[in-house]
Amino acid sequence: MLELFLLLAAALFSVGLYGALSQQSIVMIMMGIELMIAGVITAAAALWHFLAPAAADGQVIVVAAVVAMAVEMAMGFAVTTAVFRSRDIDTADAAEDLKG
Amino acid sequence: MTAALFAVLAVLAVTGAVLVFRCASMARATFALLASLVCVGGEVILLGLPYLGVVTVLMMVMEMVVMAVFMVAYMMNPAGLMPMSMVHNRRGALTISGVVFAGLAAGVLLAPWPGRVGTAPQDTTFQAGAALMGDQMLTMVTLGFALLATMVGATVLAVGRGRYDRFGDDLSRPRPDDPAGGGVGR
Amino acid sequence: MSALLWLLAAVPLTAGTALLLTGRRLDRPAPALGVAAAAATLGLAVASAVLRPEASAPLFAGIRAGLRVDGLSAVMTVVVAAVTLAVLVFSAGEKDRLSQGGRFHGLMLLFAGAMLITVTATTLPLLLMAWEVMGAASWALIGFWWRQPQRTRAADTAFLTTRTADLGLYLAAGAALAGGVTALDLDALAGARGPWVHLLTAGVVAAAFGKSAQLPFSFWLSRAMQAPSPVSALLHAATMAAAGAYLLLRLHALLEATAWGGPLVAWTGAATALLLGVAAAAQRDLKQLLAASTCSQIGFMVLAAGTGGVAAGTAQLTAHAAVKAGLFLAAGAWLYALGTKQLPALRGAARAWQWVGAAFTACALALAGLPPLSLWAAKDEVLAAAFAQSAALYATGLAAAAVSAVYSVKALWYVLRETPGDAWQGYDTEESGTRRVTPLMRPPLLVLAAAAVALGVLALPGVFSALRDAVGTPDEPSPSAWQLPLSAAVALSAAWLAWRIQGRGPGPRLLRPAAVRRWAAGWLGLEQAARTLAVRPVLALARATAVFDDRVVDGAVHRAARAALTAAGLARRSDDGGVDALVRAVARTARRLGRAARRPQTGLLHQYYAQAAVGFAVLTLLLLSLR
Amino acid sequence: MLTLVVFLPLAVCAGLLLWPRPVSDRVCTGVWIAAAAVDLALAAALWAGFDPDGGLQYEQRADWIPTAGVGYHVGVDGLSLPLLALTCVLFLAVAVYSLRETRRVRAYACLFLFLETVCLGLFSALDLILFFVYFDLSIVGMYFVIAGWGHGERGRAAALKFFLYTFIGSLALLLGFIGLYLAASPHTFDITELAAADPLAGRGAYAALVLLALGVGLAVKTPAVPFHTWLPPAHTEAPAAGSAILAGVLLKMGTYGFVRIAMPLLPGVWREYALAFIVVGAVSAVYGALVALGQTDVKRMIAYTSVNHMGYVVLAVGAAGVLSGTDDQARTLAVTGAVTQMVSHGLITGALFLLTGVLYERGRTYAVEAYSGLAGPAPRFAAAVAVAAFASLGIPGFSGFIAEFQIFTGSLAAQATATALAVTGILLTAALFLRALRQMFLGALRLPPGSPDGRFGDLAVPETTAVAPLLGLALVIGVLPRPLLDVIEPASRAVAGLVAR
Repeated sequence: MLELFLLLAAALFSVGLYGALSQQSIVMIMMGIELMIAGVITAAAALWHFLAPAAADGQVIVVAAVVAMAVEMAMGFAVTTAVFRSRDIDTADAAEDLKG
Repeated sequence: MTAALFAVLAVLAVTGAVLVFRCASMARATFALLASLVCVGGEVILLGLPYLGVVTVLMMVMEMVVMAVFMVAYMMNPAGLMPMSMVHNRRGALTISGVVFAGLAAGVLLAPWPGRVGTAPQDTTFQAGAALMGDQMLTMVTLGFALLATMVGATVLAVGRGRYDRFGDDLSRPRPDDPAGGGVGR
Repeated sequence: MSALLWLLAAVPLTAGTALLLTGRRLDRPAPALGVAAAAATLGLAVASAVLRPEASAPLFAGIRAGLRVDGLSAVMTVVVAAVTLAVLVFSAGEKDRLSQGGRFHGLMLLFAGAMLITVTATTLPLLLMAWEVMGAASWALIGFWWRQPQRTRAADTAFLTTRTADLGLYLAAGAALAGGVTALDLDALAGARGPWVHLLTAGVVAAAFGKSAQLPFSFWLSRAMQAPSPVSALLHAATMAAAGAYLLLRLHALLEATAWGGPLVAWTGAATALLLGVAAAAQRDLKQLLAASTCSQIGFMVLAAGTGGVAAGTAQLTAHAAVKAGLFLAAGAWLYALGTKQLPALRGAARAWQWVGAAFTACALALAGLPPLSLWAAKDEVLAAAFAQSAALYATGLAAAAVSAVYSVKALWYVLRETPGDAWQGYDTEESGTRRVTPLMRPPLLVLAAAAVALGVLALPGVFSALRDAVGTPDEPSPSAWQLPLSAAVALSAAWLAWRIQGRGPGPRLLRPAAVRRWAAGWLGLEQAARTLAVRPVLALARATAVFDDRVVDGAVHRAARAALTAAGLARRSDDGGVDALVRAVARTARRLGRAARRPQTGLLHQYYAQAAVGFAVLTLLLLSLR
Repeated sequence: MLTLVVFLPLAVCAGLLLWPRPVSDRVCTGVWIAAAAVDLALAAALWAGFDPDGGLQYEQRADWIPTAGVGYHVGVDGLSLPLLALTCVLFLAVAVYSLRETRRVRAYACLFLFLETVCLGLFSALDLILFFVYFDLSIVGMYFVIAGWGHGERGRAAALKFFLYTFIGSLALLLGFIGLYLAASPHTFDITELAAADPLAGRGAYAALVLLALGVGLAVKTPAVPFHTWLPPAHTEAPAAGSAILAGVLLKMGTYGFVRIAMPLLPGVWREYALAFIVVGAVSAVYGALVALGQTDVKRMIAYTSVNHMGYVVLAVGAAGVLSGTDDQARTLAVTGAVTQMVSHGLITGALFLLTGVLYERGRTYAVEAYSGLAGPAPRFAAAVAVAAFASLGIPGFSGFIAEFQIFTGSLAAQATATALAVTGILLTAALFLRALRQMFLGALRLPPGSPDGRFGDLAVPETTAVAPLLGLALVIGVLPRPLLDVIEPASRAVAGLVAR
């Protein structure tokens, strides 16, 4: 059972990664990242459940992951707003000023 | 029964995830994402963490609603329903994520997972709460500060005209250059 | 007592140096001063001969400078002092020709002092010092008229030849020290150990032969005739030339110490006596004739030394000193008067100046070895000593005696004839003759002639045995009854024969084959041999080494310097091209790498994520593989 | 007292240099002569108070660089006192001779005063580094003399060659000193302590290397044959006074080094390689004489005779190291001969070079063929040169004979063939001097075209007063050698003993 949960987490993580890498729009990238963090939550919960249910560490990781997801979403929108307001663009490709 | 439930939720989650990037419009993508994350919440509840599962689901619903408002505000096309696919480097991304998935799967299948140590307490939420308020207090404090910092940061970034626009980058301008007069102290 | 000996040496030396240093200021009184000093020296010599003083002073570490008058030295000092006085009186007579009197008399006195030290020295260093000073004085005197190049060249030849032989004495000194004779005392030299005694003997013999103009070195005496006549009389007849013989007489013990020493010396002496006698007979110049005869007469002394006849040698030396000095002074007088010394031109010179002629005749007859006179007696004693050694030696000696008779008579024949009418053409060929003989010249001639005759008394056994005791070799063989008349007969017949042949034609050739005569006239071709065998190759070698030194050794230094410069250039180029290029290459690659490193920074977010993902994957693989 | 003698000239030099107001030439030379005279007087006082059998006297010792074991240690014994006196005499003679110098007299005087201090310092030094410092300063001083007052462009080239060549030699010397320093158990540069300790006693190869370094360093300065090619150009281009000092004093530093440093400090290895030094000495003697015979330039000829004379010294010093077949007296004789030769060569060749200076001043050329019959117009000059020439070729009555007789007598036992070969050297020297004398002074009068006023003046007063004392001293030593030999013999017996231990 643990392997199945972990496989699920891996699948979610990979799809999220595919999304983040292939999408141009910042929002879609954020959605990809959301999926990756969801994979992490699943893995954490499964590991907590199958390996160390006595301690609460697993849960703390899940809480952390959730907070991370929330922070990521908030900052994502803030950055998109700021970039949109100053550049009137919403795709990651256009904002490539930090080029080497 | 839990295995069947798990299987259903798992499949739903993955298809939701795939759909997010397959649909042409943003709205559909958002809702696909919402579906996927709700399944994840369900999985967590299934694993015996009802509180965390519910928290995940609630947070995801709020996010998706905000994203919907967000898309209406910014997206050029009305209500984001127009077909739009801005994608680049699809093959590269596919290969990388495929490789990552294969790696992770190999890791999961080959790793000699140890047995369970100890049993889950009756009330896992109490366990989590005691932990957060007990020996994990530092994590709780850090997460707290992180959330506070995000709130402040996001607001400053997102706000249209901040102090810096009005009083110059190093706040050195004597009089703020507001387009319209009036306001505090004028 | 020893003060007398130091005084004997010091008087001539100090007087001589004083005269030399004062330069031209004392030219006028110089002859008088010279004669006075010579007289004083003679007095001192006679006193020291009687008192036999001895003196010594520290010279080097463990080596003293000793002087002693023993039997042999007593005779020698008196002879030297006497002849010096006579010659200086004669040169006082020749004052106007010897314009720089100060320099002349100074050098003559200096020479006399050196000779006196030589004959009285008991240690080798002092002997060598005096020996060399004599050589230098002879150089200065031969080249007295230094404006004429041929005289100075002759002086150089004479000096260098004698100096070449003198090297022997340096080596002898070293050999003696190495052989254990640490005090370098002459009498102890025979006691040198092992092989060193041979080197010691060789050195002494070589030096003696060089100074006494024996066979290999005899040509320098012919060149020495460029000197003024008084010099020839004193140096190259009586004293310096005889010094070599004296040394051999003094060191006869050393000669006996080695098997080959005695015979070598004896045979060289005999050979020189014979061959140089022949050379004398072939000369046309009176002084050359006398010089060659000097070599042959000294040959007799060397023969005596070789065969152990020390007393005989001393007798011969004394007699010869008087005879030859007289002859040279006579020749000098005629040269002063007629300005020539060529025998044909001197025809009738004896008749023109009776006193000079008489003295010359007396001495010439003595030289010929006619019975009552001195050389006949001395020569017989030498031949007796030679006979005791080996009959062949006696025969050669007798032949040499005969030859000496021949050349003496030849000279006499020319001089005694009446002066032909056309004689004046031959006059003033070498100098401007003054056509007179100054009164001062006559007394020395007469004294020397008288001595030449008087010393005949040596033939008496009593006198000769007394001489033997004085000299310290009592058991020396004295001439036996048949030897004296035999030598007398030989001398008389040779003289009569020579007179007859000489009398037949204007210039009859005594020696039939022309080639032999030319060879003899040229002093046996020794000088040419020496020049070609020694002088020319050394000069060529010197030039070659000079060029070698400049080109190869100095060249090597310069090539090293140039190589250093090229190496420096090479280093500079390799430094610029090599190391610096390397540094620049490193810089370039760094820049290229920099550019390459910037390429991943595309600004495209998704590529960053891709890179991050790949990075993490690699990282995890790495971690897994490392664990 | 000794330090006063050494540094008095330097003090006067400094005074002369720093004198604010311009000083006329006569005054400069006057001061220089006065300083040299006073120094000579002090040296004479040293000699008077010197006890021949007392070994090292007038010693003064002070720390200089204590950490490196370098001390200011000076002292005088039988070997160095004669050379000290010789240096004072030569510098006084040169000072008097330079009264006729006209070019930049102030710098000239200061340079020579500096050189005098350096030379005196070297002969009194008893510490290797002190010795080395003076050794190098002498090269520097002489470089400026040759370059500054030499004859034109070739002078500077010759000076540079002289400087570089001898400088490389001094580096080799320094290597040797350091080798010695490291070998000594309490590391020290002090000569007396090193002599007592004999640090390199048993160390074959290392000691040989140290000796090689010392040998090369000193051979370059002596100069011995392979390393002598700097000497002729240096001499021909140097001014007369410079040449006199270069030949009279600087060459002695090399030979003095052998007697003071090489022999006492490396006895074992010196005995082992004594034959090499004998061969070098003999070859130098004969080679020097031969090349001198082949010269056409009179100053170069005299320079090569210096090589010849120094060859004798090296021969004697080498012979002193051979123990088999020689006894103590022979070795002492050899060393005494070597030291006497240094003194006599200094006097005689110094005089000869001053006389060639006189010649150059009047004829502007050193070529032998250019002159003839000079005895006519300049009899005193001719007499002086004749006396100097005969003294140089070793005529008894002069110090040359005393030295060479002792050298040959002492060395024959050690190595008969080499000494026999070297003896021919005096014959070659005789030949070359006589030929030069005959060519230049005798015969009909002929002057070189370049002579400034067309006639050949006789010796001037300063020249006579400069040359006469030198030849006089040589004559005195030649006739009465005992006073000098009494001082040298105990010291040379000590050195011979040191070598034989």
